[in-house]
Amino acid sequence: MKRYAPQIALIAVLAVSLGISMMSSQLDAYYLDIALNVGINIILAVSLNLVNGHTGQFSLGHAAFMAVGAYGASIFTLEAADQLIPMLGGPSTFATGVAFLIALLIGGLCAAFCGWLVGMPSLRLRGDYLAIVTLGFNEIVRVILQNTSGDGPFGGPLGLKGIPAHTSFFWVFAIAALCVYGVASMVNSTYGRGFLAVRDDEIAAGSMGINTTRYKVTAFVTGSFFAGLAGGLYAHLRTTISPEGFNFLKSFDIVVIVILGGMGSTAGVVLAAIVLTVLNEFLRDFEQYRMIVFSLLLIVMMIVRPQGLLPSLPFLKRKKA
Amino acid sequence: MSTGLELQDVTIQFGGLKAVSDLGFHVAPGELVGLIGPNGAGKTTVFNLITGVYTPTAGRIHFEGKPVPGRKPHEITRMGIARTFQNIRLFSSLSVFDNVRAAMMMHLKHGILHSLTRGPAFQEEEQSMEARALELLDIFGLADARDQDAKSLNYGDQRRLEIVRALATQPKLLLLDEPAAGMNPAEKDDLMKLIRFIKDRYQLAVLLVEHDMKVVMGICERIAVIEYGVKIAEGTPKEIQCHPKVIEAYLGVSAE
Amino acid sequence: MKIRHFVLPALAAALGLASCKKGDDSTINIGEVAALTGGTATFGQSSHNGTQMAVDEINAAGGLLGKQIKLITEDDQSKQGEAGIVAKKLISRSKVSALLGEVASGRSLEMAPIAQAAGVPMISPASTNPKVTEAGDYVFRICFIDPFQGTVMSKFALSKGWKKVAILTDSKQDYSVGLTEFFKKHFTANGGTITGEQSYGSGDKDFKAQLTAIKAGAPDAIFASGYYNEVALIAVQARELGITVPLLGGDGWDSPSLIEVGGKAMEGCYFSNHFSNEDTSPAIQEFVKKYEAKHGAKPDAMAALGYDSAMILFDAIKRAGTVEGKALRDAIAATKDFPGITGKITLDENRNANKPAVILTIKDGKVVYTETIAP
Amino acid sequence: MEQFLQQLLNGLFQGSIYALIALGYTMVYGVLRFINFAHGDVFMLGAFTALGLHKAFGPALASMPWPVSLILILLASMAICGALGIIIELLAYRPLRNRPRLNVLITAIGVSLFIEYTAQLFFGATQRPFPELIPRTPVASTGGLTISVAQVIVLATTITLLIGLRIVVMKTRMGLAMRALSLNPTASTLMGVNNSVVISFTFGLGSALAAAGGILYASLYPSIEPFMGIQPGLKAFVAAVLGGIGNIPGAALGGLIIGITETLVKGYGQHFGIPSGYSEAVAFVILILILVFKPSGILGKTEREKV
Repeated sequence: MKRYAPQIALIAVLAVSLGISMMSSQLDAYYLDIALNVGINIILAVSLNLVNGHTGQFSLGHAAFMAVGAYGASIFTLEAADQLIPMLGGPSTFATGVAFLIALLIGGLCAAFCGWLVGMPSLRLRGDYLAIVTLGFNEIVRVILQNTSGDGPFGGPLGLKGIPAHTSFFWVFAIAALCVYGVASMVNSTYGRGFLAVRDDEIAAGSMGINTTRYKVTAFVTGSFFAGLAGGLYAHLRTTISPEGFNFLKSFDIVVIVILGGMGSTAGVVLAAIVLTVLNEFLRDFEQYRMIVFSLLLIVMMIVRPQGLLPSLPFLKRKKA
Repeated sequence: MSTGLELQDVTIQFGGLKAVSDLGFHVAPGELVGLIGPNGAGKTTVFNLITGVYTPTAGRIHFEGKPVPGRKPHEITRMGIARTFQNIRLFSSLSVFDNVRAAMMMHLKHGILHSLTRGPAFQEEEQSMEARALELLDIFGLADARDQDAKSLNYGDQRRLEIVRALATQPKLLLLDEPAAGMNPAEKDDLMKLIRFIKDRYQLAVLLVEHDMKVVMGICERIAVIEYGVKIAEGTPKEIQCHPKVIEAYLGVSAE
Repeated sequence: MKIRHFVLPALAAALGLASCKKGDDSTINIGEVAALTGGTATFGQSSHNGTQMAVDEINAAGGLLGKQIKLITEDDQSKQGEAGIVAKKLISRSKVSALLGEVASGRSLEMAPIAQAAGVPMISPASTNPKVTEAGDYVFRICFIDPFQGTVMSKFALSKGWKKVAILTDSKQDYSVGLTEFFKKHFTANGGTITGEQSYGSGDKDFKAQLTAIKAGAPDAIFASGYYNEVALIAVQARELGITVPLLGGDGWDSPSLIEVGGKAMEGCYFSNHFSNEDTSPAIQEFVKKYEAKHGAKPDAMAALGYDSAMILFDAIKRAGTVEGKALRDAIAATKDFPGITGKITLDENRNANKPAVILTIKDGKVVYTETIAP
Repeated sequence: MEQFLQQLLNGLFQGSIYALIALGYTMVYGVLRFINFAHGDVFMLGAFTALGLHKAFGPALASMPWPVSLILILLASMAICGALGIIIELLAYRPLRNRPRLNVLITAIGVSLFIEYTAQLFFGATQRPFPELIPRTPVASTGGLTISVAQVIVLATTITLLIGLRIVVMKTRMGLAMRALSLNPTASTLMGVNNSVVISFTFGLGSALAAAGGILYASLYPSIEPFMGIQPGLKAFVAAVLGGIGNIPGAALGGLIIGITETLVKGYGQHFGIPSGYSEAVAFVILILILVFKPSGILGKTEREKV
């Protein structure tokens, strides 16, 4: 049984999420909102960690892929879901669920495609150049979205509004669980050692028969796909999205979670996503100090503990993942 | 001579400087050949040319009759050429065991999707990979260190792990770049035995770059000598030791 | 791969099950969402000052329905996505009876569906985008809307005999894009010509390229529909390029920094606004005096609108005799001829305010009232 | 035609500002091989320092002719920001010598965010007017073309600093040490170069250049705020990469190309279906193209990793 523990855990989380989701109307809307934010940030951070942490490529443009996913999913929901739902047997929980899943997947696939498009040429660049290129891509996406027509499908600078609030506890945590499961399974397998090998020494990895380009692109595309899903969830949670919400400062927020959690540590990054999201919410009144403290933490940590703050907690000490 | 490794008139130029010029030699299957020369003679550059890190400016490199230049390093490894690095390039944050596992990756039948579904076939393959990795580590006496970080090993063990990692790719030709550097005399003796042992056991051809003449003369069947990127001599250890050009250029200068 | 990966999210979720605390019955809780920090903090702070002043006045006069008003303000940091979260927080944690805010349309649009779904009336003091109140019948605003403001400036330009106008839009701001759209519609339909249309993004500093292109069209005026930050720099650079025609704009110009940065370049330019602190009517002068005593500066339009939004809400609570959502909503919707600082306010069937705009100009380094244009 | 000439002039002046910022960027990269993300933020601090000095010594400065007060403020701010740069290097980057590049990059991002948000805490998020250190009056207005005094000063300063920097790097002992360090840090130590001193000097000089850029920028566009350094900083970085990072004339060339391209997109883009709002993205599109087709930049040399 032990060898199937990951799958069992995955199914358990899916079941629990579904359970909590069904009673979510009794939950406090604000706390539920925070929980959903936590879940979305877990997806963003764990997927970025695959690129920045496990594979050692430094992307500063994760919010761009989130934006592509958010717009892709929202446009599908707003433009096509009404035609689709009758085909699925009329408005029912099942039909809207399926339509939402399709919307999310479309968002994720659009983001993955963009990831491939950006990744193919730029992943042969060294880490610091890649950082700037992805940051630039982030800006390009924002500028393009902002310059669309306000009456068109992208909604111009005001963005999209009136997106149905389909995002529920189940969807967020089912996808978060799949993301954590997927990334962890991938990285921990023999095949997945390749990601870590590429990070540690690209030249040596190539000489060991590892197709470094393919690994980097795989990480980038997978990371973008999950960022796209997170974007779709975000859009259907907030019900309004706008280009400015996906600027590179948003990308920095995700990078901060990954670095403080420990690049390459899935457990650390999940924990950091939870702690930082909840902290942000309860320390609202200290917003002005938040980024000062985080940036100082980044600097001090790179000197003292580049492997991240959280992996040092005893209960997280485990074999390298 | 369509088998083994074959270099013909290989030249590479960096800017105006010819690091290697008109170099030609071959390594037959199962043969143990040494490549020696003074510091900066271009030995590591030759390795980099063979493994696709550099592309030659001119000349031909063939392995088993197929051209090598133009292929990416990982494709060349797939052809059956593996190497170690002079300035050790282990995957430093991975464990000893995972360093070996990473090198076995190209022989996996299962890919990314299987690692997600984690079905029985995947589990089986993971286990057989583990077994093979352990076997290799055992041969080199590294099995006990399997869970240590690679960077925590001592120098000699790091060199040995480099060899294990290269072997894990199941090569037909193994390129060793100064494997004895930093080892004490006893370790060097062990290393010589090991190289002979793996050569026989895995039916390897070996191309060895090494500064330690005792090691080179002790195990190589044939030796090529280069200086300033040009081959100045080739022959059996005996012939090389007496070769006047070699004595002048190399042994004479750095007689220890 | 360990189970604990999944336990943690579940724990976080369990937070959601924490018991809800009951609202304090001795006060009426009113929620306010404002940008107190971040890029648009000047607007948020002004409107908050106005709102707070209204609350203090009502409480000093004995409160409403025998209770004191408690204003709970949440800062959305001028950031997208935050307004929605804090609106949820105010509704579900602080149990507010009504929401005031936001100034920016984009952020009001985040709050609106949440207020609507919870059945909590919401009044935006200054969101001028038409779409804001389309979110539902619980969403109101007490300011005029972009179509009106764009039209006002077009009417004004035509009345001045300016038949050829160039347009410079901030393509990053829906507000600016909206004003441009309605200005253009009215202006061209009434015999005006647009000599050139250029855009930029907020945060840009160099507008010489756009202005050079505009200059070639030799317009009578330039409609710069963006915010004061960029408009001030646009004016400076236009004068450097030898463009002397006036700039026209909307209420986004309303900030002392327009003249601080723009200086002489702003002289003779015009913008529409919700109110003028120069207005001689006694009600306005009293408000200006009180505000100045408290904050040491003359109130701007955002402060006046913040004040009015709270006062209209209080008036509705008084008339409804309750803070129950539906009744309160109906009372707000019935607001008619309310004597606000920013004019007589009547809410129409689309829950928008019907009220005049004032045209202000810059003269000798001061903002001066010129005229009022009725709807 | 006249309009086109004016646009070229606009682009030239815009580009010279980018070039000015790119000089410091490229010098630090050339010597230390890392992207000093915080360069744009020192640029911002330069502007705020000048504002502070102007406020503190307003009456005294007002009594001098403007070129004197400009030079005084410029030099004082450059000295202050140069010192700041040395301190930043000492505290944040020095402990990271010989660590992976990624760690240094992350630290640079951290330093950048730290400066931005600390400045926001002290100065507030809203724009502040910048004093008219250089008269904004047109200097020439012939044939419909206009050039302002400020623009001339910016161009002159950029050229002066470009030549000055070139002299420092090519003709002085410190420059020789900088070049030695950039080629091989270990070897340079062996040759008697004190690497720490050279690195401090490089950072100080780079920060002083950034400060000068900030002040001139603020003189052209007289409203400043804590995040004003991000966009020009990024564009200057792109300019440095375009010209060949580490190459001083390349940075100047890159700056001009970007400035002119941006201006032309703003001025004429809409005739080709590109709204001027897209000009923000121009620099990044150029960056992606250059990195895909010629990563070494126009004047740069290709580098090989040692295996």
